[in-house]
Amino acid sequence: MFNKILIANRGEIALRIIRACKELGVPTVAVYSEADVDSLHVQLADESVCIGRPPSSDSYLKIDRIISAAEISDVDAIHPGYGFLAENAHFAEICASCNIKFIGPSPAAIRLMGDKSAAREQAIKSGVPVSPGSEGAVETEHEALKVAKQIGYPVMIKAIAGGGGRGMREAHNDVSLVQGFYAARGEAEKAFGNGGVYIEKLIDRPHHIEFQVIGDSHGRLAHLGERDCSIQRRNQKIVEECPSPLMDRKLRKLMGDCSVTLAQAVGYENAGTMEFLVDRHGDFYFMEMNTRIQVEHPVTEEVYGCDLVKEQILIAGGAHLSEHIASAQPRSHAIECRINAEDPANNFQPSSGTIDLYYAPGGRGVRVDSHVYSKYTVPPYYDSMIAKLICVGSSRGSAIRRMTRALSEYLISGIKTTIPFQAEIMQNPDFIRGEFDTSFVEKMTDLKRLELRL
Amino acid sequence: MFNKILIANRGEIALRIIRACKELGVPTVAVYSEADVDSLHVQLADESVCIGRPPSSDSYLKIDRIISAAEISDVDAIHPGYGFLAENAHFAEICASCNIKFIGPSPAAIRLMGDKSAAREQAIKSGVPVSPGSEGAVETEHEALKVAKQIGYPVMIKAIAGGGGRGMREAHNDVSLVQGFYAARGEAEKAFGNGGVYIEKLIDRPHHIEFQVIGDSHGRLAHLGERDCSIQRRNQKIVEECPSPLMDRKLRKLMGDCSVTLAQAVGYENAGTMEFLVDRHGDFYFMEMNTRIQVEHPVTEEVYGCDLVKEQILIAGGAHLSEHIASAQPRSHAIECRINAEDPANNFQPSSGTIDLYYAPGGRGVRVDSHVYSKYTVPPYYDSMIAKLICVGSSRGSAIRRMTRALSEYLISGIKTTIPFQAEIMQNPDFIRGEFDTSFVEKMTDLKRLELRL
Amino acid sequence: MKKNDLAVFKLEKEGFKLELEAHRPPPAIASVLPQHQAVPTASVTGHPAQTHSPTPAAPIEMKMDFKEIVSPMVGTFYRAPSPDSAPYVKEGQEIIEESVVCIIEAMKVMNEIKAEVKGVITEALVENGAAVQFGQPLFRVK
Amino acid sequence: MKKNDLAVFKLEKEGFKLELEAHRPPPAIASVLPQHQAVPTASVTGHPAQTHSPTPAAPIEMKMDFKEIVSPMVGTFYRAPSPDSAPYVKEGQEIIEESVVCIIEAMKVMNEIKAEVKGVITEALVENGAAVQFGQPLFRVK
Repeated sequence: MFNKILIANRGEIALRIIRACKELGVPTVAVYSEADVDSLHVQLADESVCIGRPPSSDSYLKIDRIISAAEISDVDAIHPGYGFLAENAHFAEICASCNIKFIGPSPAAIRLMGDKSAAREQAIKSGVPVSPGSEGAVETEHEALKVAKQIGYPVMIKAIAGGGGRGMREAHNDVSLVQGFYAARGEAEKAFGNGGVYIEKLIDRPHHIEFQVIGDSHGRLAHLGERDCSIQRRNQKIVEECPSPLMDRKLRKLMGDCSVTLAQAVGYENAGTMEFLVDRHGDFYFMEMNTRIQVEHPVTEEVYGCDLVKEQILIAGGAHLSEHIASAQPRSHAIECRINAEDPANNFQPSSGTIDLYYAPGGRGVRVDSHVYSKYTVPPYYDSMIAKLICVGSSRGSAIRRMTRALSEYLISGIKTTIPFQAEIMQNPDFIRGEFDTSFVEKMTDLKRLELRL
Repeated sequence: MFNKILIANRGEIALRIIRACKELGVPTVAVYSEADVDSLHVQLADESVCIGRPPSSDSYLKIDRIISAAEISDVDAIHPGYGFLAENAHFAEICASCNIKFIGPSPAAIRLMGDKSAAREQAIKSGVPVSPGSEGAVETEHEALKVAKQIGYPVMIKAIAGGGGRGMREAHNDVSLVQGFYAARGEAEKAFGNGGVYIEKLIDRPHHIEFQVIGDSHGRLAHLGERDCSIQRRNQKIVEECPSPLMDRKLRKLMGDCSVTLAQAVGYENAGTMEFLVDRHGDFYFMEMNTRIQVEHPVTEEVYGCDLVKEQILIAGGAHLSEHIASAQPRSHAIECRINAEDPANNFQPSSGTIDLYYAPGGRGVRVDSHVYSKYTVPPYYDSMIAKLICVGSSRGSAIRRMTRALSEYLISGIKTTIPFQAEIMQNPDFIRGEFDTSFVEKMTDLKRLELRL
Repeated sequence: MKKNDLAVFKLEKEGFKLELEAHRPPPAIASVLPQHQAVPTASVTGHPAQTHSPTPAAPIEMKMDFKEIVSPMVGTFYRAPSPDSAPYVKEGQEIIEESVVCIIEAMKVMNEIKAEVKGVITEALVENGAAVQFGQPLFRVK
Repeated sequence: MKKNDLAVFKLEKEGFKLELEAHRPPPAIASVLPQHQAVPTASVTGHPAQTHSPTPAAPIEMKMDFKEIVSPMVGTFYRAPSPDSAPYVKEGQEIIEESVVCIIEAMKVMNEIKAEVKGVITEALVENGAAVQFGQPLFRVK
């Protein structure tokens, strides 16, 4: 095992990793920007190193500073969390060249699966269904029109280097295709420094379903079922659950086998996620792979009774995949709400500032992963997520009722949060019946706007 | 099901019951003393009624006021929690006569099992082993000496109406027997209004192990394994766990069957607990039954994957015992620490006052049941317990490591708590090895005192 | 100190008007409650079991220029011995400590409540037939 | 405001001496930490990766009657270009903005650090060979 681990991240995931390390008995080093000096990850780590000014480009994205911090604090491993440098193959390579274990997949696997069109080709090669679309990048307007004609409207234009919903456009006809082509390219260029886009068939009202895979360095690889992340607002997940109400044992096995096959084909090690769209007929299409731990990993942990972050660390240290993970079965239902510092009454504008009073819900079946506390100041520089609330129940209904109860207890005053919005989702009859798709949030807000107007 | 439930209690258990009711969709009525006006149970219940001045004898023990509160708020059931009126057969009878369902066993069962010597006789009749001792109450010093001679020293003198460690004395010879006899009588008279005592053989360095039973009104009764509550300070439990490190499957079956047989013999309905002493040879002796939900019920809930308080309410409403409870198996390890507002550095003196900053631990496998928050004032009138921290792991070792981690994160400033003491227990090599008995805490503190002196 | 915190919490909440009348203790529902929850409101009449602050005794009363007769129990408040009788006391009436001012029914028992103070009734604070809790003000006396 | 909270938290802790020197920003480890935990102490020298507050910029500096040269990177601090060379700067030495005052080694690269301020070196704050983090004061300048 490792002697000391540096956590190249902030917020709740930094805390999550520190907790796993503490339970494994491994000392930790936190890195932080000047804006995060009061953050819990700094306070709970054994050591901490300031690496720069508040903007993440001056701190959490500064590879040289993070490596220097690792060197002066003499760590032998780095956990990248999610976001920031987690899917940066170059960073993983530098870690390796400095003899520091990057807790995650190999640089080659990150690079291959991080290129969406290469990942898609790999899926086709492995016999995993993908939605009809362009073969690789679409370079010109003319080519885009040709592809769209071939696969038929509606289509989706997507950034090759994309993620987090940026660099994506829907097109329902030639006019919106041309517009979307240029818009997506521009956005992708700005966001990822790579303007390449590809085109895919748009699946009508699908579920966004992802499979958790995890593999060790000895060639053993398993999946831990699916998460349903269809409840999204502008392509940002806000409620996730496990298992998916759409899923049955047969489909789970089929999709799980596909996920394992594809991961094995690229020699995948450590935790990763295969994202699919699934339509109402149970037809599924591979979308992309995330080569890191996901924000929503806790729902899988609760339902499959495992600790994915500890497993990541153990596997990176050379351990064999835990037997209980290789044979885990879903045994309850879990829902996660991402509590964001945003004002749902005001178009979800970010709401940074100081939290006056913080009271987190507790009791049976309630888990809170958060880095905030009473009097904590939410800095304006980073992601707006301030907490994850996870509720577990013996059935989906009981998990929803527990989430409703927990949200009703959750007090965060001084800033606005998405809690009221998520409380509303928990009471939505379609959500309760499990009848939803990726357009759910849009429909719900449209309906509300309509009601207000009447 | 019930239309509205009144919770005749305060603190964390009142909150626990409100949470269960919310998840079942049943409105709640809180009752409170003037000292508890800011308490979370008052704030989270749908309605609340002030029933008297701070001392519990003027409020939470006032049967007439609680019944009046139930009548004016039109509830059809009362949950008594633990302590206060939870094991008061008279209260249960009055509830029945007012057509309010008492969520617990029948008055007859409370009365029978609440009389320790009657419960003991019942156990003998049902073929459940009891430790050698007096047949019923010991009325005179002379009789006490005779019984002690018969069963042999050391012996324990215990209040018939006892509980919570009051009215108990050890005796190792005739002199300490006579002293203890009068001391126990006096204490019992003062604490319970009943000076009756009985004498039992003192089991040398036993584990305190209790079995959770639960039965419905249709005659179905099951047990949910054991809890090990050997870590006690002056007969007050401070750390509990499930399963017990002493237990194997065979002994669990044997003791579980005894528990179910005894409960069935008295027609027991709802949740209850059979307390045993178990020596190192696996010989066990029935001690007493608690006819209510226990403080430490969460460790059973976590390990057996159930919700005992919801089950209590459903059963009281006439439901059949849930199938998943009847067939539940232990599938993890859970430890609970009772966080008390006491100063461990100062002989565990109660430490009431205002909490400045409250930060509860979170993350995977951590459950917090507490009614306090930043700026909450702990009133001096009641029990000093302010929170229960429950940690779950796949093994005993992982639960201990998680508890260590969670205790290290737990911040309660402004008052003293038992957290440092429990953190020390988690690091004690004997505790970690599972080698302890009811004398553990005494030995640990003696050793510490010795070390300080050297 | 505790009361200050209460006030601070209350300011957090939207849609909640904190009407701190100078002569009346603040409503009891304290307020670690999230803003998006239905905010319970204290109403003296109306729905029975809504919460009221029991008069938080000395500190408040000392500031008052009047006295209050508070309920010594939980139950149903009646101003008269029977539906067609006259009320025990009316506004403007002089009372002494022993004057019976109302009945509170608790567990089917009619309890005559004595004034315990001397003066003139200036206001009845509870409607006939309403539920009252321990410590709830019933009459104002000058 | 934030700094006030920090100070309040610190007072909660036992065995922790809050040495707020007027001329030095407070140590960074804030302090929602439980009292029973080992309290991390900030030490300028000694163990490499102990935390120091990065100079919290303007508000503090404005009150100072001196200037500081702070580290623009994370790495190992050297006062001289090689083990047997003389240090770049000594106490009492005059410097201008372009004066090289030390080297910080980061990722095997030796980075010459310039003063960026003008004045006289009054104190070196970091031992030769010690680890420094971003924003850590290296020299005091008058």
